[in-house]
Amino acid sequence: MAVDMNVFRGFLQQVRQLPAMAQPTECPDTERVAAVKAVFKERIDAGVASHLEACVHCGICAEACHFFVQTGDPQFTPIHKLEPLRRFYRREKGPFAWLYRLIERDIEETDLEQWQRLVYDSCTECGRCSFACPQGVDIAHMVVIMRRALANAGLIPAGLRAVEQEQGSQGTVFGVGPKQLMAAVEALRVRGYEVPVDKDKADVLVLTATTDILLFHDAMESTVRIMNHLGVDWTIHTCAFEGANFGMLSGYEKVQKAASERIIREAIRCGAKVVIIPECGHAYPAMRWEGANEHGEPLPFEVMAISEFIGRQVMDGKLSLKPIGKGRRVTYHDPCKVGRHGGVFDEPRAVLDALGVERVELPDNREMNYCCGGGAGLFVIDTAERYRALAFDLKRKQVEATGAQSLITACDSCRLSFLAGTDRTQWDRPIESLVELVGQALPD
Amino acid sequence: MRHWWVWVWLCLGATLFPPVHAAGPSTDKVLNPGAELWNEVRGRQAAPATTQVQGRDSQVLVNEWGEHFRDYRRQRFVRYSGYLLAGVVSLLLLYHLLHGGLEVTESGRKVLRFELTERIVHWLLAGVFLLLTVTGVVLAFGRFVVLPWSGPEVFAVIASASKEGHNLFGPLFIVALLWFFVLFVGRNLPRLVDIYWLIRAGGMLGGGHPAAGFFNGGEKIWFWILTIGGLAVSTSGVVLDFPALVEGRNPLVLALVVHGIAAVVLIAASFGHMYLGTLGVKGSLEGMKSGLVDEAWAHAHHVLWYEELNRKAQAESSAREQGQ
Amino acid sequence: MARMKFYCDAERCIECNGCVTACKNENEVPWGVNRRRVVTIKDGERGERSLSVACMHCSDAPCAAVCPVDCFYTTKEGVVLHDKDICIGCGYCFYACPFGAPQFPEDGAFASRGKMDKCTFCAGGPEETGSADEFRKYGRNRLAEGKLPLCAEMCATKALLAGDANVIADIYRQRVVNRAASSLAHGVELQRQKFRATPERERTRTRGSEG
Amino acid sequence: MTVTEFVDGPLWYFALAVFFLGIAWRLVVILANGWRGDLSRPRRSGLTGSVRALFSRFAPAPGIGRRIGLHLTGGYLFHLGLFALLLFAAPHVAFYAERLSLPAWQPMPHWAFVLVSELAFIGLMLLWLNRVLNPVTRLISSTGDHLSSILTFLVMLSGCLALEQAHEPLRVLHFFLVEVLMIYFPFSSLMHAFTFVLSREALGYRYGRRGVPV
Repeated sequence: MAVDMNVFRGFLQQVRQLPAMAQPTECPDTERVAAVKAVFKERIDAGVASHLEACVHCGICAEACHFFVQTGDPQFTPIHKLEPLRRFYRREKGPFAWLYRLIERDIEETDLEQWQRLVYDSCTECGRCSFACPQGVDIAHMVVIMRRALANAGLIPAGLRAVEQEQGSQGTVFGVGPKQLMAAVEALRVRGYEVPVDKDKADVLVLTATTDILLFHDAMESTVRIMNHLGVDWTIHTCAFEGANFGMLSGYEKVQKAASERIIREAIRCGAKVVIIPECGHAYPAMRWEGANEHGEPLPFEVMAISEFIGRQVMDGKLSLKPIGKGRRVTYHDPCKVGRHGGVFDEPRAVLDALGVERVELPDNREMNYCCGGGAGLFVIDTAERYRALAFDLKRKQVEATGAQSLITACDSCRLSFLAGTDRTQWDRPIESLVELVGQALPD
Repeated sequence: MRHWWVWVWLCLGATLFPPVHAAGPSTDKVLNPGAELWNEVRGRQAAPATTQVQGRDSQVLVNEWGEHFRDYRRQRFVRYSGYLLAGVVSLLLLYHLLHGGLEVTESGRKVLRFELTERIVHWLLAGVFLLLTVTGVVLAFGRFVVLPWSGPEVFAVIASASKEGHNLFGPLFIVALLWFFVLFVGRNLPRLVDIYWLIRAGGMLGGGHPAAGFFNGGEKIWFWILTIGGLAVSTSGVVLDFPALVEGRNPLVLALVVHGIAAVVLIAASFGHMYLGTLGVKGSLEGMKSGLVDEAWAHAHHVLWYEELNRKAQAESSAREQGQ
Repeated sequence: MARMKFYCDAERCIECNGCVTACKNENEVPWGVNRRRVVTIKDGERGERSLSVACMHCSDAPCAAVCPVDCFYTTKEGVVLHDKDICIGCGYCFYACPFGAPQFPEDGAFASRGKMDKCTFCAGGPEETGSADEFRKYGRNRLAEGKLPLCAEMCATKALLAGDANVIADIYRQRVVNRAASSLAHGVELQRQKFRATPERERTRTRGSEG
Repeated sequence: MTVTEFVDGPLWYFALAVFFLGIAWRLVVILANGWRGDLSRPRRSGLTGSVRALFSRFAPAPGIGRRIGLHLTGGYLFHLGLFALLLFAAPHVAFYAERLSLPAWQPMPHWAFVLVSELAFIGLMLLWLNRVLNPVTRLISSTGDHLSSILTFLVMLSGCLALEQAHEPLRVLHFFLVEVLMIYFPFSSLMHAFTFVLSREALGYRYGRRGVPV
């Protein structure tokens, strides 16, 4: 087991301290509703409008949501989390706005507080509901809009706000800056690995994540070893190494744009053809799908998740791995942000097959996989702890049903949630990272 | 056994129908050739008649059951079922005025009594039952109750709609009834404790609530009335809805009699059920609406079920503790 | 006022079905419906008799008693008629009628029978007398034209009689008397043989009771 | 002017106008919001995804089916029944031919008509009961949703009661309720009959580009 549980518990303690570190927001109470509406107005396009129009309130989305499945509490019905957006649409943008202004209540201050809990604490933007909706209503897409609106109104929950503010003001997450990165790099160099940092020109720009530097050292080590083994021209950049984007998670666009712009600028400067995202779930869609839109023009490089990158190498026959997993029965948890939101399903499975493990699928897998419960920033929202536990219990049951000996994933966020869950329930199955396993299986 | 249904008819209708044709063959001194002919016509010698006209019972010259049917419908069915329904309603009213509804002090804690599917099927059955009752009552009693003040034209529209609605909704009742039966039969099998409950008349005798499981004796009786009565109305209803299934008109008449009697019994019993479910026992309706009942309610009315529930909850929590 | 009745004399009916045809033609009754039919008992045996039956226009009509919508009414001529605009096609009248007079155009699933149709004594219905609606729904109103039902008018043997009950009764009484005279002349035994092939046991008992 | 004349004449044309103009207006306003472009590099074709989503959503998502048996049964019975009745019930076919001057086509036989109505009824009742009894749908349903259910139920009920076509008032009642439904249609969630296509397209396009089978 690569992770020192004591360090992990310390990290958990640190996360619990986060709300105290949050700064007050600038948005005055009286302007919150207007701030929310401004974002709604900007973000509602024909797609969102048709989603809102097509919903028949059938309630099937609830049956897809891990929080509802575990509690049966109707508050967690995904479409219910969009009530303010729907109300705004009907009153101010819909085809019968004149009618609904007469019969429907406007959004009020108190509504926003209630929905803050619903879209932050009890939604991981996992998108399983979007995939269950018979009308094709993309609820997750609209939760993102809800979060943007609430963020614009200064209503990000304290824990998440603290991290977002840190990234916005200092450019660091959990206090991890260039200095901490270099310390980690030095540690690797001491162990004999060559780590190219701040190269002027490189084909591949590799990002890393705070969690890898703080907790999952093996993941970083494996990444370095894999890159060196493949012999690619790669680099890590001290100015643009952080894949995590708490601007996107919190919904605060200014910080999101700044965080992704920093990487894009650096990647363009060093002429990278590929930017590799570490095992950090949301970092993938933040760069892969939203990066270009924040940047304002198509990106001149390819964006790949590390699991996707390794998978491609394996599938193309460029990377052969030692079958270290013979006789082991494992199951793979598709991180929502990489799988359901990213389309990376086959690559990690190809890697696992190359490792020679007996791969069993979870009862719900691939695009219908259940979320870990800690995604979309829930891990740093203290009030969401209860919900994370619920989601873990569901996942645990599903893993036990497969009879797998360990649970493998390719997302730090999932890994953190699972570790917190195993720690709480004293579960005996290890949580493993795909990239770490590959690191162990590299030919000598 | 060509005329098996006559026996069924006789058994079922014995109390309702006095023997009519006691008169034997003519004892007149001089035989009237015409009388001989009409005896023949009435089928007393069971000689088959023929006709070139194709149709239901076209070959039957005189329909012997006709007068019985008229007598049953006008003199007995309408009158006695009217008495029965009015009697049940006034009894319930009297009981409520004298006794009032049962109420227990709420504890505020809720337990799940009926699953969503169970509630949906219950209300599906109840809804269809209500539609059938309203339309059926219009057909049976409308001429005497509605027609006098609505006038024949308006009533004809109501009655025609009722007839079509009744015929269409009937099969839905069968579907709902079967589904309901499958869901609830397990909890409605008679047990010893139910007999005790019935002897104590559900607590009206001897003071205090007698113990009951998930369903008490009374509820189980209602369930079986519903099942057996439902079966009777359903089978007879199918015959009436699909007349091509039987030959001649007598099976249809028989079905109509069975249908009417069973339906009236069901409706009368359902009045009791509706009273107890709403005014009679406070908190019951909530159990069928939200599925949740108050713990105090569960303890007061279904103590054995409540204890079992607690035992299960305890076993589960201890298992969870052991698992951790 | 006259009270209208049919009488079918079984001694005269020759099962020609002329009445049935006449009725269908005159009233243009719908397919599958026969307001009148001829029933033969002991077809091809000794004692064969035929009777033409339709609505007998009962004085105390069972159909009217059981009808759930009360669509029957009796005219001042004693003709039992019904209102098709009110009829719901339930079939109760057919169950109660001693003669099987009420007919339905259909016998389909979900008890779809259509409106009941029966002999009107060629007296139309509640619609305006002589109107096209009346003809479409109920057939010809011959009574209003001062004519009797066509079935009886067409009867070749004058077996089927229609008209004022008193007149018909008189005619029939006359016939019975005439026949009695003729049977006395030919002997009762012969006559009985013709009516009924009585089993030996039955015959003995009947004879015994005759004294 | 009698009620019958009013329902058959002016109200019918008014309902027809509101129905078509309302639908057109609503769709136009939805589309007038424009589509936000996406500059990211697609993994697969978004178009394929949107075509796929249009059809794939007729079946429950994998793993969801076992949790929504009631929705599925009710939904399919009701919708299939409704379309069969709308298009192939003999009185409706005759109506289209007479009032809308469409060429008449082969209607379904009476027994099938009745059978389909029964199934559609069970479906609608199941859906409606679920809406009222399921805590989830009870929370998220608006007055409009209940109104839609009730109106649809009344239209179907009056249609069944008028099945015999023997009593003009019943036909007029059915006709009147249909007109009310037609007038209500563009303002209500019944519009999902059209908007579901747009919604599925949007979702299918978004995820199709990402290479996720929707």
